[in-house]
Amino acid sequence: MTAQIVSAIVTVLIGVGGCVVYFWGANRLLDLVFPARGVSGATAIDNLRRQGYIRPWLFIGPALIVLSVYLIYPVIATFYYSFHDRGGQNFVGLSNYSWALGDREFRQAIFNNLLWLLVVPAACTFLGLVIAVLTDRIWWGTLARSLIFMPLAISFVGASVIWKFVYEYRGDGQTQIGILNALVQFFGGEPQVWVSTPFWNNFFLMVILIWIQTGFAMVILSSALRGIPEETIEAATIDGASPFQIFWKIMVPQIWGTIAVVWTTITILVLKVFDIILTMTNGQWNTNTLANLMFDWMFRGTDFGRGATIAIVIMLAVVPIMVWNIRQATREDGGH
Amino acid sequence: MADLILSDIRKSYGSLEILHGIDLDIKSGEFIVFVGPSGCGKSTLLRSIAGLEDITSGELRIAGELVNDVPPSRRGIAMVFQSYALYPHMTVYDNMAFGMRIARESKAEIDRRVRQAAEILQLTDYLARLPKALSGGQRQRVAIGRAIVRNPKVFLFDEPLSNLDAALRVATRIEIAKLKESMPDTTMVYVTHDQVEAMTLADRIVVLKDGRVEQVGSPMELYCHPGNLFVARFIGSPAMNILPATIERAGAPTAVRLTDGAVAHAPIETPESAAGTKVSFGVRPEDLGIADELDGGVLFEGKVDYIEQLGEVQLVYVDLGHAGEPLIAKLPGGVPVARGAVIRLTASPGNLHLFDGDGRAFARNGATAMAA
Amino acid sequence: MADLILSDIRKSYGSLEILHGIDLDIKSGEFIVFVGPSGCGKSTLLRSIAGLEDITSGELRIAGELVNDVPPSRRGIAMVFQSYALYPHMTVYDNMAFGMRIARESKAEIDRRVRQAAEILQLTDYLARLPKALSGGQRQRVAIGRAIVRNPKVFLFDEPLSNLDAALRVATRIEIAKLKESMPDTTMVYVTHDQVEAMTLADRIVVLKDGRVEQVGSPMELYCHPGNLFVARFIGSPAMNILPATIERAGAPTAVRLTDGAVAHAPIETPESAAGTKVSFGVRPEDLGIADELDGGVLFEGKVDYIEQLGEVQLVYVDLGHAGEPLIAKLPGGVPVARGAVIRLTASPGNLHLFDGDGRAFARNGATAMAA
Amino acid sequence: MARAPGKSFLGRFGVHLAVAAFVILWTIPTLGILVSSLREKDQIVASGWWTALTTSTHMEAGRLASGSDQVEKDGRFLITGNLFGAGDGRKLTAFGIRAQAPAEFPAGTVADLGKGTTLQVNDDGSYVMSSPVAFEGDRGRRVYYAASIPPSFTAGNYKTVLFSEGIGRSFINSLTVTIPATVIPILIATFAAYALAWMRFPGRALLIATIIGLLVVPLQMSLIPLLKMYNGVGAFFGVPAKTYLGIWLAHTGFGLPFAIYLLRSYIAGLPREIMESARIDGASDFEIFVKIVLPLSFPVLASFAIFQFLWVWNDLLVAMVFLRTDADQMVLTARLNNLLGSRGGNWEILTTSAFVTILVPLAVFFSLQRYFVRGLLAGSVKGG
Amino acid sequence: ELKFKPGEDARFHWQDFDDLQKVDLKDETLTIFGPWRGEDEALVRNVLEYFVQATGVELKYSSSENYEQQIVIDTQAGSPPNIAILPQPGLIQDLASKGFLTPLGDETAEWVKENYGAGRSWVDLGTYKDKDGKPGFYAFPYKADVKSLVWYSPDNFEEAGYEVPRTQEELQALSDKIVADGGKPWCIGLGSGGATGWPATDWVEDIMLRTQPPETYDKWVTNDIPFNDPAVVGALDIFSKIATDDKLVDGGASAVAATDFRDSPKGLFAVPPKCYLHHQASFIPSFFPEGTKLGQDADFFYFPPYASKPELGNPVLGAGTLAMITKDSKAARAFIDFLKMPLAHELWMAQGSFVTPFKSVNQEAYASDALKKQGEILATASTFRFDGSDLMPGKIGAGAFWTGMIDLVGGKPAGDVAAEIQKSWDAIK
Ligand SMILES: Nc1ncnc2c1ncn2[C@@H]1O[C@H](COP(=O)(O)OP(=O)(O)OP(=O)(O)O)[C@@H](O)[C@H]1O
Ligand SMILES: Nc1ncnc2c1ncn2[C@@H]1O[C@H](COP(=O)(O)OP(=O)(O)OP(=O)(O)O)[C@@H](O)[C@H]1O
Ligand SMILES: [Mg+2]
Ligand SMILES: [Mg+2]
Repeated sequence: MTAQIVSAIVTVLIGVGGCVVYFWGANRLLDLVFPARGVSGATAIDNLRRQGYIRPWLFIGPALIVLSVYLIYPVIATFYYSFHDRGGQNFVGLSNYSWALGDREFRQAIFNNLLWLLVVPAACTFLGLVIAVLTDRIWWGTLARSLIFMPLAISFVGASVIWKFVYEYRGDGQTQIGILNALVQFFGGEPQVWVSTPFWNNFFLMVILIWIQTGFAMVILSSALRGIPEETIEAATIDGASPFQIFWKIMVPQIWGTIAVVWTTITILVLKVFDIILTMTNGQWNTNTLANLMFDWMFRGTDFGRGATIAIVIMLAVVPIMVWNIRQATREDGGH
Repeated sequence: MADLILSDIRKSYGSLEILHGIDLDIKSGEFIVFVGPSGCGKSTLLRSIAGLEDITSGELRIAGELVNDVPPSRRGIAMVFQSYALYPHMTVYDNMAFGMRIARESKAEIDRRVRQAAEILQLTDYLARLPKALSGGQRQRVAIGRAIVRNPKVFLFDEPLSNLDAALRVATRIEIAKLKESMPDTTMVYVTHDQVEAMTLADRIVVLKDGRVEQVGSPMELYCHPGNLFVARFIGSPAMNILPATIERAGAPTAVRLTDGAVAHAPIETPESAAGTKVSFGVRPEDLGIADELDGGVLFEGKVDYIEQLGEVQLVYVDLGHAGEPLIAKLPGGVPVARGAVIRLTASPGNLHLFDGDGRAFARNGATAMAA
Repeated sequence: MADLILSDIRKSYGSLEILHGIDLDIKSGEFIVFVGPSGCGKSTLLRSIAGLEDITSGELRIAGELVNDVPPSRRGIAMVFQSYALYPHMTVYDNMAFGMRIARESKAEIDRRVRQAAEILQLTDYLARLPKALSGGQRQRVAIGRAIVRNPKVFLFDEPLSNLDAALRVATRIEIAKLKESMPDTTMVYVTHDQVEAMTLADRIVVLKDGRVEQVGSPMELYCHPGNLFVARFIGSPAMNILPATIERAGAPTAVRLTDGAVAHAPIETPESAAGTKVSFGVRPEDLGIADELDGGVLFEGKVDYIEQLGEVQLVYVDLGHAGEPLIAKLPGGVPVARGAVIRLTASPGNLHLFDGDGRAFARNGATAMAA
Repeated sequence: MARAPGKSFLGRFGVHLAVAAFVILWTIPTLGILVSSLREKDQIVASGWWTALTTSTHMEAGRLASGSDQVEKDGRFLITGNLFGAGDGRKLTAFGIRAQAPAEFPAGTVADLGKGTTLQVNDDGSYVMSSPVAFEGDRGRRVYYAASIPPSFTAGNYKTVLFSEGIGRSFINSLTVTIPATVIPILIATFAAYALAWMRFPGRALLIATIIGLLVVPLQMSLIPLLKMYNGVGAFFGVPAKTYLGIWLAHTGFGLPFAIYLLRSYIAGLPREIMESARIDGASDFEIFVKIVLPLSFPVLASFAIFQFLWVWNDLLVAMVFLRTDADQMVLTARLNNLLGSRGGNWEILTTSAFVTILVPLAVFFSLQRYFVRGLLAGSVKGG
Repeated sequence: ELKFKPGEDARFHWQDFDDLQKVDLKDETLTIFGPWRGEDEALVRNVLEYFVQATGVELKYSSSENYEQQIVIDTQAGSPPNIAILPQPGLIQDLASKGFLTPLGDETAEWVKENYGAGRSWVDLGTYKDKDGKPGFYAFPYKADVKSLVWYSPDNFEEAGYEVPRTQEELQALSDKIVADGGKPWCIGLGSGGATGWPATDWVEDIMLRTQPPETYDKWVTNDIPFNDPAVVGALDIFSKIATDDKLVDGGASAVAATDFRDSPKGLFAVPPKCYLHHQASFIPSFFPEGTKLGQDADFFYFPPYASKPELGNPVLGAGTLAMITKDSKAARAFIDFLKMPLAHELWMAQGSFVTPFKSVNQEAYASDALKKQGEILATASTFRFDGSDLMPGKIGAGAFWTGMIDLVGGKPAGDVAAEIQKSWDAIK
């Protein structure tokens, strides 16, 4: 065991150390190749300029390489597959796309995805924000946050078990082991099969993701909240603003950037979500989403062409967010 | 009606006590200025009044009501922060309008008052800008504007003018004075480093040092009758010259002998017991004059060390020969003095100050002093 | 050797031009002070010199070298920011030591210099604190300390003293003056709102207005010979009184008639063509005196509107009867004036100023004026 | 320290109440599996977990000893025994001999089974069945009874999970995967984020947008091309395709877009004057990054670290694809997963392993919480 | 550690072990990827251990919750295991058609035909078309499940005086009697998380085999007759009549889709019983309450044929896992050969939860009577048919069919359901 631990530690050190060495070394090297200290003024300035051209790339270089290999290359492969047949061997033109347009399941998935996109990011961000603010200054805030964070730490499989015990349905008159139905029964209602109630079952599934992701929003937003200059809140207090007004008019606008980040991230996550659907309903009872459909075609239908086509559709859905973010980034530039 | 009563206010950060029991009685409608060295606790005291800091002990009453636990928004105050505390996401206009919007004033009224304040503070051109696109002084003006558009019972200003240029400073100072005049019932508490501001605006000045009140009084009182050495040196610029001396004859007037032998007669009453004790002798630079021009005898004689020309006046630094700080004299700009030349200075007896070994001023027969 | 040459520097934010072509020639070792109303572009100009803002056009040379594209760190400058810009996660000590650590100075040297600066700025007790536990003035001192521990060719100060109390301000000002003296080759560029600072520290003062240079000159030059109305009003506090007048007789001296009939003779040369034109007549408050005490005839007569007591002097606001701002006179504190009483004022001809319709000063026969 | 907005008692009380409500709502489902993980396998699906905390009455069936155990006494044949095991906390309240009437007789009464056969079952589960004729058959008679069951919990599930073979090794493997897979992306992303926020170079905005776009790439799409590439690289260099390095980089790649996106937005918001000041102090970009940006970004680094740690820790798919499945490299999730039956009905294992795996991320969360400092930037600049 | 000491227990063909020892695989590695996890994994490892001990091979077995996903990824990416063992013929067909499988050869096919009960059916099951459309034998059946079983509690039957039915008609009568007695005949649970619906497919397939000739079944599975053929719709209808009748199922129709298939048999053992009958495959006892003894507390009977259709004989629906070579090697071949030895089967039979159609195994090796009985059902089957949904393309058999079943129990008419499934099928052609 000790040997294993030692070898694990060595492995970890090599991994992390290698990374540190790169950044430190590359910068060092740049300084050595184009020295700025201890050379004549003009050369130094020239060298500095050269450093200025190169250094950004040293900084983002590793990121770019990793991103290209691990994401861009697969995207290209996906793109390639989307024009090919199930095995990825024969070119089939746009037929996968035209199939998608005509497929009832695909349209259903798009509709559901829209529902998810409308509800989940908004709910997570809002709840996360509210909780972050409320827990910010109470003495047991850390504890409360940890409890709300906990769902995030539970694996999807664990989460699906948890929700099984929430939504579990037993026939009317039997002992309910799902707490929701137990409550319904307790208040004299009739137990429901939550996951198969048409249309609304989407929302019951969303609840799960909201339950998980609120912790995510909360963590990020609560670190942002702490960056708000205290004085602005004090000033608003003196201006007579109520806690609500301070929240909406002073705090929220100041962390707007972070809210946007959280919102964007969860939106994208929603586009990709399939674990919940897969484990809870596998898209049955009209709860399918694009990502699950993609998964289905990839690994159940083993049709790479169609799977890839759906993946491309998912990726296209993010274009508006990208455009919006480009705008945002260029605007920041002006302000700086 | 908003009088402020502070009784034994203490404030600690952790184990570090910053305010050591402040007692203060501010009458409704008074204009109070806090002065004191940097870090003495002015901002802390102001923030405690505002309710932004929990006071560690003591009682704070506004309009008779104990407000220790009343939230800032319910204390009826407006405040200008030393660090501005502008809302970074709001335009100048919105920054100023915020408080009134919260109070649900009518649109028209808000607009009227914001524009009026912007006019006064020369911010009209910047109303649509965000704080980050403003210069330091402009930001400060927005902070002031934000306070004056509101209609509080108590105004709190923390160094509101420190980033403004002289002209604007005078103008704003006058505006604040006018504001005060137009609301005789509004109490104002004002922190400043600027002597002129303190002198011109204050009904009463509170001098703080290391979290304690040193003296409270009207500007003239503090200037003419500083209660102790600290206040004497703190009020007036350049500071009062302080020299060691020995009481030669106690009583009224008192005769003191300076280190270099000159004897000064001050219309100050000292107890008999004080005779022979070491005291501090003080004279303000502006009360000094060239000896032969004035009636009194020569009090100081020394070599001119350095001259600072300030236009209408000049500051003359005189080396009295013995170790210690140079004596500073403020002489009219026209008086010809040359660096290195010997200069003889004197002052009228009414302008002399005496402090005992603990730095406390000897009581002076006020009236005589003023007349002299 | 670090002279600074600015040629036609322009700076725009988007479409908004802030600096409209600044030309300036700062000699190595000079102490230059920028003054100007809030928002006129002082900070922007300073930041452009530092290299923190890309100038939109123009050339900036430090020690002869074109530095438009040189990064700030290579310009050999130290800067005190108007907004402090302290490193929030470092103690006061580390804040000050940071630059030297980057420059790989020895530990001992760093310690020595930091402690020395802390001593000067009275920060020794706070060396281990984080910025957030400091008062406004203390923060500002840290910002100054950070600049003075380094050893740059050019010092840039953006209102370094605005949050300090009078005593500390004087002390720090003197420290800066000493610092300057101890490094005769170091160029200093200093932005301030404080007249006294500008007057006492500057070798030359640059007056800016709306992104343009109005006048450059030594303090006395600006005080005595303001080049135009703006400078005249801007330098000196309270500002120079400006009154409409008509030239009655051109030439040298010039006779001007004021609105209420009084005629003043100023030793100023005006071209013949100016006769009969409307001009602005200026006189500084401190140059005014009670008429019967001084030799000249009565220039102004009016009712005392308001008196500001400043201790050794008093500001008397005189209502001249016709519309317009009141005339301000700075009289010795002892002169008995009463609110509401009629007062007659005059000034010596050498202290009178005349500006043409565009606000430009008429050339004065300098020597005569000074002598008079 | 300034106070919370709204200082009145009611205001503060309301806050506590609201937080408590959220916490309860959020915790109930989790509490459900926590309780479930402490229950017996059969109990989990038999009754709601909330009833586990109280004594409940259950209808159960038991089997009496078979005829081979009978003794003859006073001319009657007796079968005696106890329906409950030793040390069982259950109490029998009633019993019956037909499934349709399982609680026909109160405990202790003698039930007549006809033909002279009687059965008496006491509340401690002990029974006596007696008959004038010998019992036949080797299948014991079935009896039904109502038992009141005190709250009963078991640590057995945890024992099963925690002492399963190789779990310690897998724990170390998981850490070996997770720590670098958390630290490396942080390093790479922070540098990139700084460059994207504060350095000028052509194509910056486009890069930012691309990175956001890459957030959406579905993991499942990447696996095949990547594994293909790994195999190719492995074959080319004659090294194994499945290595720790490989999975670190894979997790790094998948985590990077979010890391860069999050960090950039934070770093771009740092006060510009601080950077300028450092620049004037002569600090290079590298120094500014290390000495100013990194320390000031702690809160956001901590948040990202928490998430990345979580994802990697809980990941099964990527580990299964990029790591071998032998003991050397099998991660904790995979190990726990293997405890599940092929048809995945082992709720007790699922619930228990959910809690076993949650502990490390929670510890990470707790320890990183303290970097969520308030007012990190306080006192640095004035204005705003 | 070997579970049964070689040579000691007469139930086993120890000769095989000796033969195996002649195969030398000392420097070989063999990676096997299988569906068994948890308890099953322990069992299979025990079997594999003999192979390791005898041949000296280095063997790595692994499984995963998402093994379908993983095998696709691994084969596609070019790093498959040597042997993959999968329960889905549909998936295997796909792998074969993409050329990822190595044919096992005609002699193996022949061997299976000879040695397995209903051997032809098993050979057909393991035969798939390769990349070029050429059929070959790829998948070797190892470990079977019998699906045509109905589980019940002998005690409950005894108490209520019910008899095990021998025909569908008797079953119908029994069901009516139970209803008349105030009980519910069936426990049906289709819930299975993402796979919800599959238990119903077994019902339908079993009914198909009892109402239609096996050829029709085969055509149905390959879609040579449409899904909405009256033959299929008829079967759907029979099932839907049971599942949607509140009187016939525990919890009522709405509970059918919602109840987890793993929880549903527990109704048999409730006090008082919630139901008396449960149709499920041979694996289900692992979900019976702890302590339930097979044969004593629970038993099963063969889902009976219709007396009115004697020509159909005793059809058996089953499933099983199939081993294939995904990366050829000497060890992989040797492993397939190992599976041809009775010992490989007996070792697992003796540990329980294993049924095999291999005729040469010693039936005494079965761990229980129940298993032995299942083995008999399998061996005496007149027709054996593999689970149809597993034979259909994944998108249908593990998709549209499931969804359709949920719609069906939700009350949608059988015809509509069938048409809907057929539409999906058309879409993937
Ligand atoms: N980012 C910006 N965008 C647009 N305008 C700006 C920006 N920053 C400053 N300005 C404007 O530029 C002008 C000059 O600003 P600057 O900070 O140089 O003034 P300043 O002379 O230093 O004033 P102060 O004495 O008040 O600090 C001001 O009018 C200000 O509003
Ligand atoms: N959070 C804190 N923790 C510890 N000490 C603090 C804290 N905030 C302020 N102080 C200390 O309290 C003292 C009083 O601070 P305060 O801000 O009231 O001074 P001030 O009189 O307003 O000074 P200035 O004129 O420089 O603004 C200072 O010495 C300061 O260092
Ligand atoms: Mg302060
Ligand atoms: Mg400025």
